[in-house]
Amino acid sequence: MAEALLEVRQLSRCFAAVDALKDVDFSLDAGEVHALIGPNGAGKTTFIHHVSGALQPDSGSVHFAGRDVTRLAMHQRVAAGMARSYQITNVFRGLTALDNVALAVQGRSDAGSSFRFWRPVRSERRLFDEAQDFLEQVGLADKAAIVAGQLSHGEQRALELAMALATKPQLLLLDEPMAGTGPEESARMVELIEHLARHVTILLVEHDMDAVFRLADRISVLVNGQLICTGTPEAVRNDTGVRRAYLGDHL
Amino acid sequence: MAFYRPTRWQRSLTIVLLTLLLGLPMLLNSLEQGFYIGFATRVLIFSLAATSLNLVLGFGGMVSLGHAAFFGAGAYIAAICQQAGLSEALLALPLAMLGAGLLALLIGAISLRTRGVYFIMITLAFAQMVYYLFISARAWGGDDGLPLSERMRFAGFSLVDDAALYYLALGALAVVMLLLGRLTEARFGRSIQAIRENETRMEALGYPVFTYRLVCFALGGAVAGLAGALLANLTGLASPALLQWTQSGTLLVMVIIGGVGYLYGGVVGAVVLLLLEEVLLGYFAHWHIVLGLLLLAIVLFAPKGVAALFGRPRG
Amino acid sequence: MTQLILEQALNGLQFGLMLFLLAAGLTLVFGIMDCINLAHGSLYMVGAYFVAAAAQAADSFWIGLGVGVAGAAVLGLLLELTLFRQLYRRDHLSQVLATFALILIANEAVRVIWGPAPLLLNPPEALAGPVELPLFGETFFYPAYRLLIIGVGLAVAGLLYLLVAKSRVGMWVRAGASNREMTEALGINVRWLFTAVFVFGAALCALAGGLLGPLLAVQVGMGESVLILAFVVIIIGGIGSIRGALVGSLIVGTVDTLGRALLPTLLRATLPGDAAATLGPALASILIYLLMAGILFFKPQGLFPARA
Amino acid sequence: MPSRLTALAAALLLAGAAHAADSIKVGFVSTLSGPGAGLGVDIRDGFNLGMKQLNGKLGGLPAEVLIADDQQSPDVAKQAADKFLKKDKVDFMTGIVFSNIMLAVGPAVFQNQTFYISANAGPSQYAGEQCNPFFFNVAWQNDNLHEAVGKYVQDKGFKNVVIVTPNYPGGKDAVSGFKRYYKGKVADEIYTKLGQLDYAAELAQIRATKPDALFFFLPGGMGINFVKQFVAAGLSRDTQLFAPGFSADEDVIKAVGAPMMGMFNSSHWAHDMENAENQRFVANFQKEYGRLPSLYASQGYDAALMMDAAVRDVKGNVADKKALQKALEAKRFKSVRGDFKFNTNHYPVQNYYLRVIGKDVQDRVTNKTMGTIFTNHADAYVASCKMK
Repeated sequence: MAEALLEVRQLSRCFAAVDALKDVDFSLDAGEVHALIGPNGAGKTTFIHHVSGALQPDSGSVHFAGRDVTRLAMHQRVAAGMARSYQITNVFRGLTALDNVALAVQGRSDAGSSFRFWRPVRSERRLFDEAQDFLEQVGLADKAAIVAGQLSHGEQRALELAMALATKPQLLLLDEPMAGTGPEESARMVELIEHLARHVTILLVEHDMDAVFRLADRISVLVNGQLICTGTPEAVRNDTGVRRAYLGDHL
Repeated sequence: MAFYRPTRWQRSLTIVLLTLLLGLPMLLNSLEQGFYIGFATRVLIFSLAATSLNLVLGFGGMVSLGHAAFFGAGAYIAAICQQAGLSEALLALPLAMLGAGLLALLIGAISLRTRGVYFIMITLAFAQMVYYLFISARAWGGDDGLPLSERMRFAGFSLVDDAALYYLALGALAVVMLLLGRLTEARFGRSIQAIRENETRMEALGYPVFTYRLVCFALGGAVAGLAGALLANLTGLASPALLQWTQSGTLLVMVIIGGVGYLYGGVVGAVVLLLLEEVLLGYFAHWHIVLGLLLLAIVLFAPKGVAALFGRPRG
Repeated sequence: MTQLILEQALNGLQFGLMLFLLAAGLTLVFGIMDCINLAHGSLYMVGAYFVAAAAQAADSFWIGLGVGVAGAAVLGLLLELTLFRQLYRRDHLSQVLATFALILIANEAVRVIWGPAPLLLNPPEALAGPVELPLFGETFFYPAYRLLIIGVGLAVAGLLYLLVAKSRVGMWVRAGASNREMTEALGINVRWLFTAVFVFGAALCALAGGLLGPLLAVQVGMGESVLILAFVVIIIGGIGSIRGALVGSLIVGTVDTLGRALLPTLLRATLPGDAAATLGPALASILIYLLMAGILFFKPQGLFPARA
Repeated sequence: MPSRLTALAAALLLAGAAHAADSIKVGFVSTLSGPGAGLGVDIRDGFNLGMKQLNGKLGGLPAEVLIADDQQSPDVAKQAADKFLKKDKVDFMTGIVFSNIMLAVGPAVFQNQTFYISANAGPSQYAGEQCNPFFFNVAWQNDNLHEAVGKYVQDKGFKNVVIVTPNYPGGKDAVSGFKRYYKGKVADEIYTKLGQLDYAAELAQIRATKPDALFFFLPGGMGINFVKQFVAAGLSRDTQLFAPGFSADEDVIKAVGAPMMGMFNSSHWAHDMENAENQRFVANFQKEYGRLPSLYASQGYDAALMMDAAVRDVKGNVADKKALQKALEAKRFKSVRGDFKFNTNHYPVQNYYLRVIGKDVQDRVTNKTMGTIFTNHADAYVASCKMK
């Protein structure tokens, strides 16, 4: 089986006597779209926080591209090739869409250090051209000059995706990209993720079952901080344990 | 928030002002008012100090209530250099900047681990610690501060004449404003402004947020050290009063009056405050009451400050 | 030697308890309203001036103290209703500027009303002398007035502890400190809770000002230096927690006093002459800041953080 | 907006340009707030009483006194002095209380060739190698009063003395002065912070060393608090208090009262001195301000008389610095403390008396002159002053 890009071993974390995550083992192969589903409060976002470095585990470890990144800060993991989007849209509302993505490009280690004090950024054409490409990839090419705060909710989700892509990640952590989007906006988002999946590995946390079953190569189910099963979409759909703990009897 | 962009006519206004200021000493001497050259130098120096705080507070988003520690440290380092026989400003000023910058690096490294109200109070407490350090060393003059026996020389030219020190201060302010103007529009400037707006998002884009803030804090400290060294030459005394937290409060007031996050916020704030003080002191001994009421009015009714009229943020 | 240690320990306790009177009000205003109040020192100063003026007018320390504390409470009420209600919603920068402006106004107003020279405030006649206690064979002298201060400090600490830990109002105060939004959601009239806390803080400041007046001097600007110590106390103790304020103030009080008293003699015994002379006072004065930095390194939220 | 600012500044300057040629301007910078305020206020009142008696004229010319409060900070004092020297172009300056402030302001005054008539601060530096033709002291050299107390404590045979003084130039002069004449054992030298008000820690230390005598030099509010706390701590029972005149004068007595009874101190002036000039001064001062004058007030008064005599001597031509210096050195005025003359370093050579605090005929707690410790006593630094 392809060498695992991301491996989480025995990850545990409790918040004041509440076991948010308990001995979670999880692995993600390069090129795969691996979905993580589970009822509200199962610990999905907490899990992503631990993978992205926003939170530190009580025990267990996180390995990325063969390296133990457990103790690395978030910005170091991003530099190592791991990018994330947020459950609640988190963009620079006062900046134009182009500036938002330009910041992401500027932050990349291969795009030169940002400790530059003399040359105005406006004169760095290459930076803005690259940012424009990423906007095109997410279908926001014509919205470059619009202030992010005035974009629609769906467009802001797409912008956040563009910013994550602009860091040229190997692994993309998507935290409920479809949250709060209307039917045709989520359809466009699914197409987008399908297109992205061709050249980046994706860990997808999502409630929208149609999107999950359409996009995911593999699915893991998290309930009360514990991973109860991992497998192909079909296997998970028929697994009795999942059915009882998560989907109830009607599925 | 948007990235700070100076308005079109701001550049031409600066050039006009600069030429006016170049002629000021001659004008003052012709009017036989030599005293006001020293006053003008004081305004230039406080503009420099307030601008250094504006870099930390306005662009870096860090509410530091201990900035006077670096301002005073610069003054003391200049006085100590002079006491040790080094009275060449070309060496002493960079030394003061280096010393104050390192002090800022040290205090920043600890303080920047905290956020919000804790950060405000810790910078306040550390500045008070620096105050006690300087006044308890008898070699540095204890409570009375450290006098400079005479003013330094700059590249051989004696600064004893007020106009000479005035031009040195004007030159220093002009250079710093030029560099700050470039910095805010360069990559570093955009990064710290973005960090000020949304720290977690920048961390998620791979920016080592702590390091950026620390560099910004240290740069602000270094420029404040330069202003302190110049002030020590003007007054001939590195006085402990410079290190007191009420001095940090005054610098903060200047930046807020002038306009937080505007390139000329520090300069305008210093000019307005010091001119107001000079004019009002003549007529109203308890002018601090007027200043206090003015500040309250600004907080309650005009939070954006005076300089908002100059560089409206673009977009 | 034991007498020296005992006397310095009592001095530390007295200084700590006075700091507690200041820190208690400050930490509640901070914890509940998340409002940084630089003018807390000015309340302490104005309170001391009220007490001194009233004591001179009524020619009695006790009446002066009562009138002074009441006056400061009224002033606190006025300030809270007019200015601080606007400030609670504002960002910390505006709070810093507005309260700094208050300091400027307070210092000048006091200079206008009572003049630049310090006011005279004598302790009550009965307590002017020392108290003699037989101890370890010799008689132990300790100023009676300072014992009074320790007594009042302990009484207020006890009262505050009961109020905050046991009473219903105290429960609201603690709830407000840990989560203000939730407290409002639970239908507690938070507006009046804020006012009550602010006024109570102002009264405590005046009490501290009045009690310390005879030991220090009732003069312009007396609030600024003690304000820093109050800040250090609530940083150490943890913002919003009365227990933190009490423990923090006792730590700062004893460490500062014992440091200032014993360190120079300690250093003189170990280091050569002049090094001890310069190092002693320097180390003593920055001792509490080193202590603060140390505590924060291990517990960034202070010893007893109200906000979990 | 900024263009209007520079216009405003220019207009302001023109207003200040006119400068009356034929009047005398005196720059009076003193400590009028903080713990040392009592001293500054007394010097100012004494000086103003002198001006009132000279009905506002110095040497026949109309005089203008500009007053500024230095808030006991060298920084503020320098700024005020700078403004008096450069903007108002004053002819004389006086009033500074503390030696650290005097040393900070001195250089600018001497460089500007303006005469400084010190009504209080007498730092050893300006008596010794840094003596300056433009500096005159009409009060004393800091060490003198301490020397007098040192001599008295030595004569009375005290063996184990503790010295308490603030950590500033005046304080260091006090210790060197006291030890110049007191040869016994000094149990401890305690340096407190200038402006410190709570002496609990120091008093506990003093109690541990059990001295038989305690010499303290703490001017103004500092002295008031120290004595009150010293008595409240019950130390006054077995330790005799000594102090120079300026820690045991009217300002401290008024605040502390009865506990000061029996305290010995030294001074070059006392309000019960018989000479006519002093009787008139004490009577007028009480009539004007309703309180007994302190020695600071007497020095402020003398400073005014001295300026008047010198200006009259040079017939108003204060521009001739050499002549004015000669006139000042000639000291053609009668001081309230009886006669004294200036030494080559412009410091006074005068008598120092012993005083004790007791009740006077009107049952007021005040100083009573007991005897003379030194006659025509010069300071110890004049040898190293090379002023011609």
